[in-house]
This record gives sequence, C-alpha cells and structure tokens, in this order.
Amino acid sequence: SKSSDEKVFNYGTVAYSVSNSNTGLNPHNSYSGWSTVRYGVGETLFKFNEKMELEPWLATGYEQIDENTVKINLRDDVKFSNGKKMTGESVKACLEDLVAVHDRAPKDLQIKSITADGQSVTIISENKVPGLISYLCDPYGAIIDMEAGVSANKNVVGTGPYVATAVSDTEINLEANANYWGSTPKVGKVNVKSITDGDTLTMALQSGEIDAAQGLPYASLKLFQDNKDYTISSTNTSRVYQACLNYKSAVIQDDAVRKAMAMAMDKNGFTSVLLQGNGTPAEGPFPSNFTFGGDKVKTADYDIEGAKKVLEAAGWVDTDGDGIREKDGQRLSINWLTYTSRQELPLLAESVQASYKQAGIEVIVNATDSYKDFLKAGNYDVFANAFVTAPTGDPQYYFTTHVVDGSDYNKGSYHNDKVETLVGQLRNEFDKDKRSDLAIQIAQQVVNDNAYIYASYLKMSFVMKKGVTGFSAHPSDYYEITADLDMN
Amino acid sequence: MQQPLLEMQHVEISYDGKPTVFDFNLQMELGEILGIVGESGSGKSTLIKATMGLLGSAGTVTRGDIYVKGKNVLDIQNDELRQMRGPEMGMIFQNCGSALCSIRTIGDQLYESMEQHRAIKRAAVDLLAMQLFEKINLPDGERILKSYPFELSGGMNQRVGIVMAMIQKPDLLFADEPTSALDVTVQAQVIREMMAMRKEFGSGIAIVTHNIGVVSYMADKVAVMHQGHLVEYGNTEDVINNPQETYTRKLIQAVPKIRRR
Amino acid sequence: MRLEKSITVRKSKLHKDQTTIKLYVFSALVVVLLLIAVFASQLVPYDPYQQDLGKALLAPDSNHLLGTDRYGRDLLSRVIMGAQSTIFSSLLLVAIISVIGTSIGVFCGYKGGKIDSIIMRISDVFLAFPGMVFAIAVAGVLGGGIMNAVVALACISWPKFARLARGQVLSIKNMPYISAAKLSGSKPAKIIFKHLLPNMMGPILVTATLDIGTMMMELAGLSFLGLGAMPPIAEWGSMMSNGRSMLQTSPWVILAPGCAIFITVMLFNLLGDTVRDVLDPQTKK
Amino acid sequence: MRKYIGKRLIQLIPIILGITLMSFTLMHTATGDAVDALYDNSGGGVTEQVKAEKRAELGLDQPFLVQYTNWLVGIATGDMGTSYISNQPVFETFVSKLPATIYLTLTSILATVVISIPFGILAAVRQNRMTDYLIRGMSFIGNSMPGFFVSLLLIYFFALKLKLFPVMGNDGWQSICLPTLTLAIAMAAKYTRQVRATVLEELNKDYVMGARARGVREMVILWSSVLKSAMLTIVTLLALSIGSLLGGTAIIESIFMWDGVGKLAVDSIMARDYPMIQAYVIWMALIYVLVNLLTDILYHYLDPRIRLEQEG
Amino acid sequence: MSAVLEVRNLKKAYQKGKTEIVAVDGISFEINKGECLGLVGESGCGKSTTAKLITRLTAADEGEIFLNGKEITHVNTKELRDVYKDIQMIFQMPLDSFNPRIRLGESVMESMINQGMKRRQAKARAQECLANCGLSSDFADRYPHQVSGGECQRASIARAIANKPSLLICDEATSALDVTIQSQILKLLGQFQQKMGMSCLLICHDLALVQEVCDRVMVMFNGRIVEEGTPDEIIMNPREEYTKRLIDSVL
Ligand SMILES: Nc1ncnc2c1ncn2[C@@H]1O[C@H](COP(=O)(O)OP(=O)(O)OP(=O)(O)O)[C@@H](O)[C@H]1O
Ligand SMILES: Nc1ncnc2c1ncn2[C@@H]1O[C@H](COP(=O)(O)OP(=O)(O)OP(=O)(O)O)[C@@H](O)[C@H]1O
Ligand SMILES: [Mg+2]
Ligand SMILES: [Mg+2]
Repeated sequence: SKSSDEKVFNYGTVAYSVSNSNTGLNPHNSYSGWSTVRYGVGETLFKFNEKMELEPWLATGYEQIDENTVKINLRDDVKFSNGKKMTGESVKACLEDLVAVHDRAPKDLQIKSITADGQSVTIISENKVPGLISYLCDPYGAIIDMEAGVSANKNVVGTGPYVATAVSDTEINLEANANYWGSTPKVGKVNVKSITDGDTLTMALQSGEIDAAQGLPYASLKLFQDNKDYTISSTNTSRVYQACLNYKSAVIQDDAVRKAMAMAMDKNGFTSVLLQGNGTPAEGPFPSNFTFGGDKVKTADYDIEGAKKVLEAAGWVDTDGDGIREKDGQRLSINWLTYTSRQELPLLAESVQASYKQAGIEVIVNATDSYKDFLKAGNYDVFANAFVTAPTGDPQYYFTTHVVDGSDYNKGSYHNDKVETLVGQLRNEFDKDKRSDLAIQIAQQVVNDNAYIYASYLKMSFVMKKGVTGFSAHPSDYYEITADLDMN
Repeated sequence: MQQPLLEMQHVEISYDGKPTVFDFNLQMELGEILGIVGESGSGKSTLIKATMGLLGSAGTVTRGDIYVKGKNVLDIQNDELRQMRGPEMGMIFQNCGSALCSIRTIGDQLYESMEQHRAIKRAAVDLLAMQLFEKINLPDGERILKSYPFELSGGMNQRVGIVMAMIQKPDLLFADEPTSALDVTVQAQVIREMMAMRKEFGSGIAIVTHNIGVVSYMADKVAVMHQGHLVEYGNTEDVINNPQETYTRKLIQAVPKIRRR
Repeated sequence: MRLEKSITVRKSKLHKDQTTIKLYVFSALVVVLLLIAVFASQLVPYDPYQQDLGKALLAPDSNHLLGTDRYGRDLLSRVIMGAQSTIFSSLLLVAIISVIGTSIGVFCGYKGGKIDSIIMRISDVFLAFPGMVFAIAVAGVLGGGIMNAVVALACISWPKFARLARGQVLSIKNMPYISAAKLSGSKPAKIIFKHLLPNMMGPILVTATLDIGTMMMELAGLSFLGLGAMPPIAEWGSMMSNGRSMLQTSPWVILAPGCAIFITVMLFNLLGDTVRDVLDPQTKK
Repeated sequence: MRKYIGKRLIQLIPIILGITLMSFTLMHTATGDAVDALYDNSGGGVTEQVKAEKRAELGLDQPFLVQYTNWLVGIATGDMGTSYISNQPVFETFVSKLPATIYLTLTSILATVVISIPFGILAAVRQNRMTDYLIRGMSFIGNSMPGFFVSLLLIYFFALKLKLFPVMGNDGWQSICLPTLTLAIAMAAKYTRQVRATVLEELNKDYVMGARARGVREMVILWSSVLKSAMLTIVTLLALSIGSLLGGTAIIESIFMWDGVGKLAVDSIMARDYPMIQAYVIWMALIYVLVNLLTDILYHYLDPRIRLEQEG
Repeated sequence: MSAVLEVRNLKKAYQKGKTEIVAVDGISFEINKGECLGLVGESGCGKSTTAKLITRLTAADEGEIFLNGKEITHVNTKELRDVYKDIQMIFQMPLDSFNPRIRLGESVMESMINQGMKRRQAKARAQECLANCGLSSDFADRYPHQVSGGECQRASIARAIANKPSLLICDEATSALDVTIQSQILKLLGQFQQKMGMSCLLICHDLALVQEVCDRVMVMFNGRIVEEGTPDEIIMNPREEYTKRLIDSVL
C-alpha cells in the first residue's frame, strides 16, 4: 500500500463558501473557525464526544474556582505547526484576541480577564457563565499562534494534524503537520473543495474526482447506499427543522389553530419519504444524542382526525364547502415563509401544505431566499427554518435566542411567564443534571404552547469511497478531518 | 460545322404553372447581335433568366431545350452552370442597382466575380475596370470602386452593372435594357463598347431594348415579342423597313423621332 | 444546322400552398395546447395536488402514465395543470416585452436624433442593470407572485427587443418604398405599421417565439427569490429544477415537464416560422 | 470616428451614475438590511448593539444619499471599499474573479458562432428539407432545456460515462469544455434559428441573383454577401449575449465550480453586500456601454447606410 | 401664368468620407401651371437628387422651394402630407419603390385611402388607373417581384396619377416601357395636363420624347442648370458644348 506521503484525499463539501461566512481559517472572524476545526488545522481546548459530552482536547481539564472563575490546565506536549510550543501565554493571547475582535464570542464568554501561568490559564468572567467550557468548544475557540498571526490569504498557524498550504474562497489545500502532537496523520495531502451544487458534488464523487463528499442531495444518496464501492457515515445532528409560529398573527394566536397545526404535521412521512430516511422525526428542539433531548419531550402524534376535531371544537368549520375552514368570516389560511437554500425546507413546506389541507387549513407557501425582507415586513404566519440548537452541547443557547422575550430568533414574539422564569434559572444553574432537567421543562412548555413545531433533525452523512477510514460524521458538525483519516 | 452559340427549341416557360412564354425558337451564331424588342411583360427578361438558370423557384421551363454552345443549360449540373455564367454567358440586368449587394463596395463585388473564374490580382481587376469605366464615360473610377451602390446615381449603377458583365468578355452577353436609364451620350458609348467587344472577341450579344434606334444601329437580327410569342424574326433592315406583323408595325410607328432642323 | 431533337417536357414546379396548410395545422395545435391549459382542471386524471407519500417516485406505468413525483403526486396531472400557469405567464411576458420593446425600438429608429439617443441610453441602463437586484427589489416592494415576476422580467427584458427593432428600422427606413409611402401621404403611424413592421417582423418574430422557452426558464429561476410560482403550483420550469437531483435516480420527474416545455417551445416556434412565411410574399403563391 | 467614440465614452458617466444610483436606491429602500443579512447568515446570535456598532462602522446609519455620496467620493479617489461579508477589498476581489468569466465568455461566444452560423446557413439553404427539420428540431431542444439540465446531462455523459472531461474545476483546457458547451448549446440554439431566418430573408433579394449571374459560387455568395447582411441582426443579439455573459452566469459557475463574477454577484446581492454590488453594477454598465459602442461601430461597417454621426 | 413650383438656389451635397460631392449646386427654376418641363442631363448630374429635394424626401442644404406660392422647404411632417396631395413622383427604380410585402393594387390605393376615400371606391379607382396604364385587373393582386420591369413601372405611374396631383415628377418614368405603351402613357399624361392643368417635371434621356411632349426643357450638368429653353430651341440650336454632344449622340 501507499505511504502516507503519497496519499491524497480530495474532499468535496457544500459547507465551505462565502455565503456561509466561513471562508478562510481565522477562527476569530465570523464563522471561519468552523473551517479551522473541521479541516484539522485548529483544535479547541475541549471537544465533544459522540454523545455530545465534553472531553479535554488541548486542555487536560478544568477547575471551577468560583462562580465567575475557571482555571484550565493545558497539555504540555502540544506544538503549533510552526514548531512553537503551546503555553498558557499563547492561549491567553489567542483568547484575548478572540474577545477583542469576534462578534459573538464576547457576549457568550463575558470574559473580564485572563491570566496565564505556565501550562494553565485562569479566566474570570463578568457574570456567571455556566456554559463557559462548552462555549470554548465552539470553533471560534480554536487555539492559534497569535505571534504568527493571520496571513493575507486568511491562513493561520494552529495545532491540528494538518497545515494549510493554500487558502482561497473555494479551496483549501492541506498537508500533514509534521509537528503534530497526536498520532501522525495517515494521509499526506488533503484538498478541501467547495462544491456548492449538490449534483456536481454527486457526479464528482461518482467520477472519482473527489474521495468523499459532504452535503449530497437526498435523492443522490440512494446512488451510494446500496453500492459496495462506497461507504456512508451518518449521524443525527442538532440541526433541527422547525416552524416558528408568529403570535402577531390573529389566526396563530388561536390556541386551537396552533394545536391543530402541530398535530397535522406528518413528520414521519417527511423524514422517511421526502428525506428518504435521512432524518429523524423531532419532538422538541434537541435530538436524542443529548441527555435533555429526544423523547424526553412529548408531543402530540400525527393525527389529522384529531386536528379536525380540535378545530371543529374551536368553531372553525368549513361553511362554504371549499375544503378550508372559516370562523367569523375569517378563512383558516396561513402564510408559510421559508427559504430554499436548505433543500429540506421547501419539502417540508409542501408536505405540510398537503397534510394541513386535509385538516382544512390552507397554506400559502412563500419559499424565498430573500426571506429576511419578508421577516422584517412581518406579514407571515409561520417561519420555517433550520437551526443548530445546541452547537456547544448546551441547551441554554437555544432558549436564550428563541423563546425569551425580545431574543434574536424569537421572530414570532412568543411569550410565556413560566418559560421566562425557567430560562432565568437555567442561566444561573451550574449543575449539569439540573440544567438538563430545566431544559426539558422549558422545551416541554414551548411544545405544549405550540409556539414552535419541530419537524425533524438533520441526519448528516459523509459519503466516501470504499477504503476511506477514520472519516465519520459527528453530531456537533465540528469535526471532519482528523489524524485518523486514512485511505486504503 | 460550327455549333450555334445559342439555340432555343420550343421553349415554354411557366410561372406557377401558368405559361408565359410559348413555343419559342431561336438561333444565334457567334459574333451575332440580336435585338429583342417587344411589349413590356411579353417575356423578354424571362427568356434571358431561363437561359442563365436564374428563374428561381416561381418559374420553370416546362417544355423545350436551351443550348448554349451545344450544352443544354437546363440539364447541366449546378456548378457547371455556374462556371459558364460570367465568362461564357454574361448578363446585364434591367435594374443593375438592385442586382448589387448594397452593403459591399463595387470594387469588392467586381473582384469577387472575376476571381471566381480565374486567378487574378485585385489590382489587375481594378485597373481593367477603370479602363472600362473610362470608355463608357464614367470618370473617377477609383471613387466608383470604393463606393457602395446606394451612393451612386441610377445611371452610374447601371454602368457598373454593364462593366461587371463586360469585364468577363463573355461569349454570349445578354443585355436586358442596359441603356434605358442612361443619357444618350452614355448610351452611345455603351453601345459602341459592346460593338467593340463583338469585334475584338467575337461575342454574341442579345440585347433587349425599347429603343428602336439602338436596335437598328447595332443589331444584325431582330426578334419581336408579343404576349409571350415570337411574332417576328429576321434581319434588322427587313423587319424595320418592312414589318410584317401588325404589332411590329404599331411599334415602329410609335417611335418618337427627334427633329433636327 | 443541328438536328431537331425531341422536345423535352419538364414538370412545372407547382407550388401547393403549403404555408397556409401549415398555418392551419400549427394554429390548431397551438389552440389545442391553449385549450389544454384552459381546461386543465377538467382534463387531469388525478388531483395534481393530492399527495400520497406511499406512492412517491413511482416509475411510469399504466396507472400513472408519466409516473409520480416525490410527494406521490401524479406527474401527468401536474404537467397538464402546469400548462396553465406556465404557458400563460410566459406568453404574457413575451407579448409584453416584444410589443413594448419593438414599439420603443421602432420609435427610436424611425425618429432618430436626440430622443433616440436618450431612450437608447436608458435602455442601456436597463440592459446593464443586474436583473437580480431588480427582481429582489420588485419582490421587496410588490411581494411575491407570478404576476410580479412577469413585471420584474418585463422591466429588464424589453431593451433586447428595442435594440433589435431599432437595428431593423435603421436598415429599412431609407428604402425607396418608404419614401414612396411618405409621398402617398401616409401618416408615420401607417408607415410604421404597414411598411416598416411587416418588413422587419422576421427576426422579431423568431426572437419572440424563441423567448417563450427562455422566459419559462427565467420565470422558474425567479421563484427562488420568492417571485414566481410557489408550491404547490405546478409550473414546468420549477418542476424541472425541483427534480434536478433526481436525474440519475428517477429521471421521469424531470423529463415529464422537460418534454412539455419542448413541445410547447417547438409548437410556438413552428407557428412563428409559419407566420413569418405567410408575411413573406416570396414563399407564397 | 475618434470624436464619436470619445463622445460615446463621455456618455458612460451619466449611465454609470444613473445605474449605480438606481441600484443603491433599490437595494436600500426595497430590501432588507445589510447588517441583518450579515449576521443572520449562518444562524448566530448577535445583539442589536453589536449590529448597531457594525452599522456605524460601515456608515449604514447615515441617510442613504450621504452613503451614496461617500461611496462616490471613494470611487473618485480610487477606493471601492471593502466587502461586508469577506472584509476583503472589493476591487481586488472583483478583479480576481474576472479572468475566469472573461475566459468562459470568449470560449462560449466563439463556440456559439462556430456552431450556429454554419448550421443556420445550412438550414436556410436546405429550407423545408430533412437537414432543415433536423437542425431546427435540435435548436428547439436546445432552446427548451434549462441550463442546469444541459450541464447535468453533459457532465453525466462526458465526465461520468465517457470520462473525457473533468466534472468541475478550472485547470487545463479540458475543464472549460463542458461549461462552454452548456452555454453555447443554449445560445447556439437561438442563433441558429436567427441565422436561418435572416439568411432566408436575404436569399430572396435581387443581389443574390446578380451574384449568381456573374457565376459567383453559392458558398461565396452566402459567406461574403448574405452573411454580412444577416450579421446586423446577429450582431445585435451577440452583443446582448456578450453583455450578459460577462456579467457571469451564477448557475453555470456554481455547477462547474467556475470561480467567476456571476456567483460572486448573486452571493453579494443575497447578502446585501452593497460595495460589492456596486462594483458589479459598474462593471455591467461598463460592459454594456462598450459592447454597444462596438456594435454601433460594427453596424456601420456591416451596413454602410447606417451613419454613426446620426446617432451620437 | 402662375408658377406651381418655384425653386430658388437649391443646394445639396453628399458626404463621402472626407470628400464632399455636390450633387445639386444652387439651381433655380419654376414650373407653370399646366406646363411640362423637361430635365435632361448626363447620368449622375443630380436630376434624381433634384426630384428628391423638391419632394422633400431628402433635406436640402440650402435654398427654398415654393409650391403654389407657399414655402415648403421647412414645413413639418403633418403639413408635408398636404403638400403630397399636390406633388407626386414616379421613382426611377420602380421595383424598389414598392413594398415587397404589399400587393400592387394595395400600394396604388394607399394614397387615396390616406385622403379619406372609401376602400371600395379606392379599389375601383386603382383598377381604373392600372387599366389606364395598360395593366389588366389581375395585376392588382400581384406582388412587386411577380411582374416584369415595365409592368412595375406602369404600376408606379398608376400610383402617382391616382390622386390627380397638380405637379407630377417623372424620374425616367417611361424608360423601361416599349414605345407603344410609352405613347399610351404620354397620351394619358397629356390628358391630365389639359383637363386638370397638371404640371409635369419630366426627367428623361430620350430627347425625341422631350421634344414631343415638353413645353420647356432644362439641361443639367454637374449639378447646375446650364441651358434652358423650348425643346426646339435647344435641340436645333444648342449653345453649350455638353448639349451639343447630347444631341449628337442620339441614334
Ligand atoms: N445617398 C447618397 N450618398 C452619396 N452620394 C450620393 C447619394 N445619392 C446620390 N449621390 C451622388 O450624387 C450625384 C447625383 O446623383 P443623382 O441620383 O441625383 O443623379 P441623376 O442625375 O439622377 O443620375 P441618373 O440619371 O443616373 O439617375 C451622383 O454623383 C451620386 O453619386
Ligand atoms: N415571379 C413571377 N411570378 C409570376 N409572374 C411573373 C413573375 N415574373 C414575371 N412574371 C410575369 O411574366 C411575364 C413576363 O415577364 P418578363 O419580366 O419576362 O417581361 P419583360 O418582357 O421583360 O417585360 P419588361 O420589358 O417590362 O421588362 C409578365 O407578364 C410578368 O407579369
Ligand atoms: Mg424585363
Ligand atoms: Mg436618377
């Protein structure tokens, strides 16, 4: 077999692009950190395992000194790819730059000061930040050598198994890092190619121009599923397809309508037929990889007849025989706003349109990539989108952005006093189990109110040529290319 | 025995199935000048076009044969016919202006048609053309060659058309009312030039004209046409001085005569 | 003297009046197509919007002549239903841009001078203006919907016809027969309609009929901006683009609307050609 | 002539002003906010305060006429600003994408001309015969297939089955073949029909008979006279095509991963990246004015009856 | 006698590249009511240009044109249409002056319909005009490319006289006609002249014809009028060198 130097791994992905704001490798810029970590250039202090539990990575562990102070101990054997040793000082410099220039990190981490001491750093935060360590797992927390800085083409010096030799908006060329602290990378060269078109990606994989692909259209997966020349690695992610109901709309304010809508969504049909099995029907915002996810939250089953009854009871009846119910002269018609850049969303819209119609609800779909304009204008009843609910493995992020008053993604102006209090508690709770408990309670309340309807979790798949090993999908969607990657 | 230059036998020509020229018989020898006169619309242009193979899709020779130098032009291959057009049989159009491509210069088109039949330099063609222009009183040949047809007057275009046909020195030249758009001085020059061509190269010329003066001046034989029929044919003097048919007589009587003194 | 040969008799090229026959045939076919579009809801074998996920992506068989799509909807029914939105919107669009564009082009070419320069520069602005920006703006101001998509496309497509028409007018307007018409005391309007337009119609007609296909595609392309057809409307262009990833696995999903577009484009083009021939006396009796 | 060209180039200024102002106005009044777009992109949570700071930083909190003037001043001093999304200088980013687009434009126009002119003439010469029907049939097919479909078919057959060309990318001459073909098929389908129609029109004219009478070869008549006359229409259309091709074709570019301005433009428009959009708009204006100028000059050469001076 | 048309100092130059061709170089003349004025001259001397200038189909560089005492050099398009009720012209190239997509009859009818005549009436009148010019009624249904050169020219004449203009400009109107038809047409024009007092500007190469029909003749050379007088005067007693040559060339 070939030596590692001769092995070249060509990887096509839909995820790397300017429109995803993740081009370049500077973790302190927008979402570029995802690329830094995904393509094996940078590593964070802690990481998630398959069950989305925290594990040390560049760190060896941490101590919570008090509510506002945490001390992180670093590995002693880590070198940057330029040969420099990673020390407390270099981590401090990196994190300080992060909170100075990044747009999300300062708010997440609320760092007041950082002190370095040998192979450890101590972080004092402004307020209590229970999720601090989880936040440090966000790819923006990738540790880079600030002395080497960021090159003109947005390259950085990290600690990962691979070093970028060329970086552009459409391609990253990587070489094995000779100074890697972990096991020696098994593949000499990796080329990450941005292929934004699903069909091109499919055919590039078929033609052998790439060895593995991420983001294939569902229809194409079939081509590789029962094919012995390819292997597929899939996992559930916390990317959820959800419908946010707009409380500013009179129809939606009707509890019965929301309830009927929740009951009339055919989640099974959506995942098994339209996503061709590449998704899992959702109950709440978090998938079952999480202790607080999966069937811990209970929702009503798919039940068209039940939905009809609910509507009937609330006075929604079809008086003019057009199949759509009315009440007080108001047609039960809802405006479903969504976008097309995620292939699943239009499918969901159209599937919902058909099943709601059976229950007597008309759905007018507006699937547009300029959905932000429509969101702003506010004339919609439902906004369906895709969202990574637990990027840091922690539930708080989702709730603070979606369900509390005035939060960024609370597009539907949902409000529940109980939820407000529970989220308040969650913000201040450090105990892991208790946090899980709170999360379940909040999610259940949101689901009971039918403020959000969760359709499905994304099952992420990597398709690769037979012989590619050590390349598997991770629920966090952070880790793709690692030192384990090999081609036989 | 020498082959006749042009021989038409029982030619009948139809447009869209409707016969326009009936049972036409004619023979022309090398070096002969034939004047064709007749009513307008009697089929003179049609006969010429038929011989040149230019009737287009509307008209067909439905009966009879046309031989040019022994070759039946109705039966020969397209490219053979093309090669004959120009050096062997040439044509001056009734309306030369529109027979020229309006967006290319005269010089270009002249060179093009020469070059199709023999290897020749552009400069040589220009020189030849300018000499001919000079002879038919078209000065400033250089400007003409550089002009587009729409920049020239009707008569100038006509003379360009004449030069284009004559420059090839065809054995058989059809002239379809070549001088009717020209003033008399030029007309005289053109006619003299045609006669010179016959003398020098022994070309046969079939000239369609309404000017009986021209016919009597240059033609050896005259054919009179009326409503698609050849009504009279014979030596010029005989026909003009002693017309047999009523139509011919009418025609000759109607000719206005200039009164000098 | 040569011997008298036997007289050759040739067949006259009798032109049967084929163009008129063609005109009738193609018009009839187009009418059939339009009738299908009008009576689509009566003609469909199944409800084109009825989903049955259990029957998703069935290959064509005797029940579903063109197969089913991924929602289990009958494709034949959807293609028939799609005739309505697809054909009418693209016809309307092409009619608007060809009429407006040609009018402006003819006006400019005929009139010349300052006005011509100014309008042509305006058309430059529209031509050069990125269509996407315009479409987004239209979507933002007027909202979604097929009619607004037609408006957006019309705004940015008319200059094509204007330029084409202007070029034609420039080359025709100095012909002697236009002078003759002026001498007959014809008003400019009459000169334009009777003398200019028929003689410049050829390329315009060809472009317009060809544009029917192009515009179908463009209209479909706009739907991702929220302009144009929205689900579950059956619209051929969107049906094709929605089915694109199934080319290798379920080709019928993309071929069914594709063939419908092909047939429509072909019919309108053939009709356009025939109309052109009818307008051209050289090919007529 | 030089004066005329100069005059036309001066006209460029109001056009560019008009078109940029128009796009500025439209993007600002009719569409969403750039900063919202910037942060909404991948679903991150950012406070209003951060957004407001960003707006101030980009100058987006000012009245839009002020913004426009600022931008104009920037242009005048040779600064086109930095992209909101990539934070790279607009001018350099834009220019770096141009060669690929220009390359593709040239090849596909060339291919279009090479395909459509002979086929169009052939169809005209063989009017209503088998060849004609065949060519027209093919052109209908080409005209009724969306670009993405053509490209997928081409990739499927030429890259997957025959393995002649790579699926995507931009290295070596092989990689330009499929995108070129995709664009050329659609355009050639149109042009073939246009060429056929105009050639048919020309063939009926008297000058064709004149040339035949002089024994000019049919081929020569077609190529030198008929085609030149027919060119008037074709040039008009080609100019439009060149214009839109130089604006990039987002779909083809993303299918073949051909890194040109089309995709950049669409991404910028979706992300409300104003400086980049403006750069694009200027580019389009430049192209169209130059291409139109060229066509008008070409018109004059193709048809000397059309006078340049009349139009200035 | 009143002048129908008066032309003063008319000038027209064409631009060809850098050189300027003066086609009409300051000519002045008048045509009286019922008069037939001949215009002869070498080809390219500016006769057609003069005709086009008088009919305002080409804009003059300098000079004035008066029709029935009214200045028409600068009238707008609308007034020009009134002018065309009085002036008509027969084009030198008849084929090009017919719209290839319109039947001859229709073209002849056009001016009458423009004057508000009913279609049926116009049609009858068109038939009559065509018949006057020796064309049977089936020619009305033919397209220009389906008739012979002479027939086309006759249709062109029919079109011009259909409206009974007070001034007719004939730019080599009879050059493609055989003499029998030619005399028929001239007779017809003569009738018009007598009955309605129509005036005529006859551009012609055939001196014999000029002598026969014209009341007065002008000789044009290089854009200028070099000689003027009655035909007999000019033909029997030419003063200019060019005129002499012209007369001597007659066969
Ligand atoms: N459109 C034009 N552009 C340039 N020059 C022109 C144009 N029309 C005419 N000329 C030139 O003007 C001069 C006079 O032309 P005009 O047509 O008036 O001649 P004419 O006397 O009618 O000749 P003919 O008897 O041959 O018709 C000629 O030298 C001609 O080349
Ligand atoms: N394409 C055509 N279709 C139908 N009839 C035609 C066509 N071309 C010519 N004709 C008719 O055929 C007859 C003969 O035409 P031709 O052109 O040969 O006449 P001509 O003798 O040359 O007359 P002129 O002296 O007027 O030019 C005419 O009556 C004419 O109307
Ligand atoms: Mg004739
Ligand atoms: Mg003239």
